[in-house]
Amino acid sequence: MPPPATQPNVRVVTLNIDGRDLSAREDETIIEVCRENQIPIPSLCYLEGLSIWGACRLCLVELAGQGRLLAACSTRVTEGMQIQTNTEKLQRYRRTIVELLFAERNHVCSVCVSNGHCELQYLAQTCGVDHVRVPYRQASYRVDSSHEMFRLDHDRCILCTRCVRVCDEIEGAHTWDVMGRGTECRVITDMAQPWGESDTCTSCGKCVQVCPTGALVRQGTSVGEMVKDQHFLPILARRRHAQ
Amino acid sequence: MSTPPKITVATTWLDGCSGCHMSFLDMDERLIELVQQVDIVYSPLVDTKTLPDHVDVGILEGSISSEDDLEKAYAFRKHCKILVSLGDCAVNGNVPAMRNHFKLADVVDHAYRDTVTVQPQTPTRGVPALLSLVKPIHGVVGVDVFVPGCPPSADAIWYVLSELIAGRMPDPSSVTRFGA
Amino acid sequence: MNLDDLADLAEQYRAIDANVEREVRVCMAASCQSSGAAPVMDALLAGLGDSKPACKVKGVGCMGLCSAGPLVSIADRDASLEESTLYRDVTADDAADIIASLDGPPVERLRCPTDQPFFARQQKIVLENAGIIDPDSFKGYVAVGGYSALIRALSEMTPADVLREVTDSGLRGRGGGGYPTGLKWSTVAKMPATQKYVICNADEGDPGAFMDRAILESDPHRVLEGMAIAAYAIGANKAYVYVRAEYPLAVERLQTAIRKAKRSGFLGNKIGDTQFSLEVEIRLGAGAFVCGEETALMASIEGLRGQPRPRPPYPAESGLWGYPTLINNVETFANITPILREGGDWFASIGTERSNGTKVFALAGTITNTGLIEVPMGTSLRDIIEVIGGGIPGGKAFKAVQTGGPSGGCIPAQHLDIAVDYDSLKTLGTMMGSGGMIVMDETSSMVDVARYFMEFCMTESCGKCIPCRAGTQQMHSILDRLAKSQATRAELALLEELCEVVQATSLCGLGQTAPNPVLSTMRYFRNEYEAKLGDA
Amino acid sequence: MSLQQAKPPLPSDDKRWKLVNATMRRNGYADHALIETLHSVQDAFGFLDEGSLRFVAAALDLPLSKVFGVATFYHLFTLKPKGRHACVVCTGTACYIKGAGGLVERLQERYDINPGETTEDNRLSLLTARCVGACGLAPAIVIDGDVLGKLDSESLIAKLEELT
Repeated sequence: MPPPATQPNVRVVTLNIDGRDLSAREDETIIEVCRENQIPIPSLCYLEGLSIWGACRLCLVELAGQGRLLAACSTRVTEGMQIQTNTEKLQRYRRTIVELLFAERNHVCSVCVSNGHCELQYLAQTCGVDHVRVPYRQASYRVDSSHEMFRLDHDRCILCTRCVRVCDEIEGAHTWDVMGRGTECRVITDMAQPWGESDTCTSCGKCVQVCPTGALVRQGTSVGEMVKDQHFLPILARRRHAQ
Repeated sequence: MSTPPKITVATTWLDGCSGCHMSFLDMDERLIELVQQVDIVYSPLVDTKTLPDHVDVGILEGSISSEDDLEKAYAFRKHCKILVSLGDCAVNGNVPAMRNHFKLADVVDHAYRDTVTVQPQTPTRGVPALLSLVKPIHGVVGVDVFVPGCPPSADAIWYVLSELIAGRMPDPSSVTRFGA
Repeated sequence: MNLDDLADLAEQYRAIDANVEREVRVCMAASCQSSGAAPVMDALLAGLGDSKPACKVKGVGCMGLCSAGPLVSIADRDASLEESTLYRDVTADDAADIIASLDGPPVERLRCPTDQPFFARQQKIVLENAGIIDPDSFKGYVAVGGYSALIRALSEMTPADVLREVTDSGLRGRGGGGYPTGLKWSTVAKMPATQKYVICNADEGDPGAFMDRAILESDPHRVLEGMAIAAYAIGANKAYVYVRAEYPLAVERLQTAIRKAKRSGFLGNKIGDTQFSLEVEIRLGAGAFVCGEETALMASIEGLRGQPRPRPPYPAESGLWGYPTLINNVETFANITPILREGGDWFASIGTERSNGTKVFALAGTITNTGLIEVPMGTSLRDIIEVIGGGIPGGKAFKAVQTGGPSGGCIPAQHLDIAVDYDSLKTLGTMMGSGGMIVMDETSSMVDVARYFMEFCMTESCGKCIPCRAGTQQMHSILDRLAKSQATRAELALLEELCEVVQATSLCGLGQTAPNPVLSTMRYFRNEYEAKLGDA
Repeated sequence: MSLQQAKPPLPSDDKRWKLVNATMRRNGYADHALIETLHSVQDAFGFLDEGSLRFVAAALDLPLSKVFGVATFYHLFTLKPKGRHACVVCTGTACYIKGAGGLVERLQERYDINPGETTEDNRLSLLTARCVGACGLAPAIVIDGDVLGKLDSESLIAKLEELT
């Protein structure tokens, strides 16, 4: 569930991010404070309005005095934190993680409907991934075009579970989930049957809009045509929690 | 007026669509400026058909899909000081590598038999043997500069070459990306 | 109920077998059962019949030397294992000879000396009842003083007293990390909450580790008593034991123990007529190593995919269903009863400065005495392997010992003299883990070993975070190519870099420690990696 | 309109469903009883088929995809029926050091199946397990629930051949 509503007696803390002194409410996470202050932090699974998943590991930051890296999405700020968001080490780790993602599902940007509008592609560029050192995994997946409005291409999926969460937390249908484990994981609708045969899908399309890549797209889109629109999410999330 | 010594450039295309070379030509009038600074010593775009022993910059388009691609990549690596992977096929396998999901024999059958109505037959003579796995260039030889894009824009290629001519290592991620 | 009442009860239970002078103890733990202990037991029971009323055949828990099973010990009542006559590799055909020997000289051909270092060098705290009492007998446990620590805590101590005793003992978590138990308990105790939980982590997943299994199979009530004391100290009234489904015998004995303890008022409502209540439920794992990780384990109890979640918040703050939760492993809980009985200071006097008490280790691999041992912290590896373990069989040379399971590393011969505790193992690039020790001789290839553990981590990765899910797969594929002498030097460098990234960025302990077997074997056996390079 | 989900009828009058139902009832049909319930289905029927997963989902009022996700996460659950006999080779570390890998390879060769698969005549399923905790008996084999230790591949195959 997204974080609960602000308590009236919530305190304010000061912290330092990348040399900038900032103040924040103590119930905020590092990534929220960074976004408020235009400090770029890469992330794929995090999306404002959805629950915290903490799986893409791209938002890891360094905290002074702490050996372990912290995920900015799941760590709340505390008084006096000294945070570095973009050290050489973090850049290197992020590059490797993006490479692992590309190699895992054989992403081919040039023929992807999300080409030019894809968060993974954008991250590769901003993280300086100009090639992938590890070999592509070459697993074979089928495209599911059974739904009359949408299409699922596992080869573009990065298992961020945004679709699973938006379907469960905002739409309330819980059509999506993840099956299997490890490299065998994949997103499924209902009992892993074709999407078009799902009894629970309301065809609301929220999953498509929050998908960061070309894994979930509208039918009929061609290369580069799939533009996602996520403006509905913070609004719906707020209203859900106001209930 | 003394002109600085020209750098030598060799290019070739492996398994790809030659679109990256077309993009190269898209530099238009800048090509004139370019030929004053570089000598293209080997390329499908020029007549020379022997790779010289010592080349400053080698540019490879396309992925490694056949025995012939493999030989060319080895030759380029051996004779070129700096090797550039140009375009997504060279950088990550791109479309040619999409056949990697399938068995090679199935791919060949599909292309030359299943979908052919008149005299289906698999070519064997005069064509290099296909490798079972398509690889990017750096999957078989070391690469110094990666220029992703499908194809990389003429601007991106111009930037990369300008930097190399100036003796600097370019960082193409500022001008191009996968699928660009 | 107070301590006097319990002592009366214990006396009553002891009186049941008042006429028994000699016990024929048959190990009925899993390993001996696998080697055929049940037919031996049947033959002994049938053979003895009513012929010798002063002798009793009794099924007991693990005696430790699993490689010599089925084990049978003939002992005077209350005698320890070392004081008994121990028989090894017993078959049903030997029953008659054993029964005949009860009034005469022992059966020499079956003897397994108990003065050998394997037995003599051990110090048993956690396993004090193992191999002596009948694990299915509630009365047997009470008769040897069982549940007195719980009753004492409830009748004479405040929760704060209990916390102090556990803190003073310096006990550290036996599941692997070595987090101070007293601190963990105090943290949960301090949390203001209407509901708290205690969880016993019995999801012993490290391949080559069977300590927890043996404890549960040999002395289940001790674990329940430890959990009840913990629940009292932190203010919980609900507890779960999360056990691997692969341990059916342990589950069965635990179920029996819970049922009997509840019937006798030592679990359930108003324990010992106090206001303290505790419900204990068993939850079965379903074959997922990652569920040994605290947050994944809790997800599994909640009926979800066993995927870890980011920490903080720690379970002590927000655990099972969001409530403060104390998770300790089996051996940790098994240490609580003696700590309360003998005092925290007594416990602190055993072991090394920063690692107190004893540790149970499972010895396996190419070692003469395969089985379970308990030694004080600080015992040298050489003592454990060469003296207690009896060294390497077949005249082969020792090469390395692997500790800490897939999260640990390999220790080479030059470090055998290290005194084993949490901190010393860390300096060698490995860890205590739950206590599995796999001994390898000169014929083992360390690249193969690294590949084996990486394959384990790859198939056990839950798939949630990308560094672990895809990183272990890529590392495994490089190790596989290395093992086949196909990998290049560049791939070896990439392997090292992947190790660093996966270690630093993975979400949970499984991923963070997955590179350890590779890093430690590279550290001590780099030459084996170099020799395997395809472009060498 | 009632939002209360009606409890679904048992899928058939097979008595084993009563056992499954008892597990759910004991847990108050709570959603967290899912794994316990799947255990009881598998204990009763040997595997989890689509019908049983749909029934469990309906009875515990859980989304289908969640049930399927859980059933496929845990390796102990199987969605395919097993053969009449099951041979589990322990591939824990101790058994690995003592040659479990070789045993698996030999069985694969002999019966032409991979771990997790069943022979065509449905006689034998070959499985592997991560440490059955019988390290003293390494390499350990579990045939139809009985643990056997210290077998070489030929004596193991001889044992398997005895099975009907």
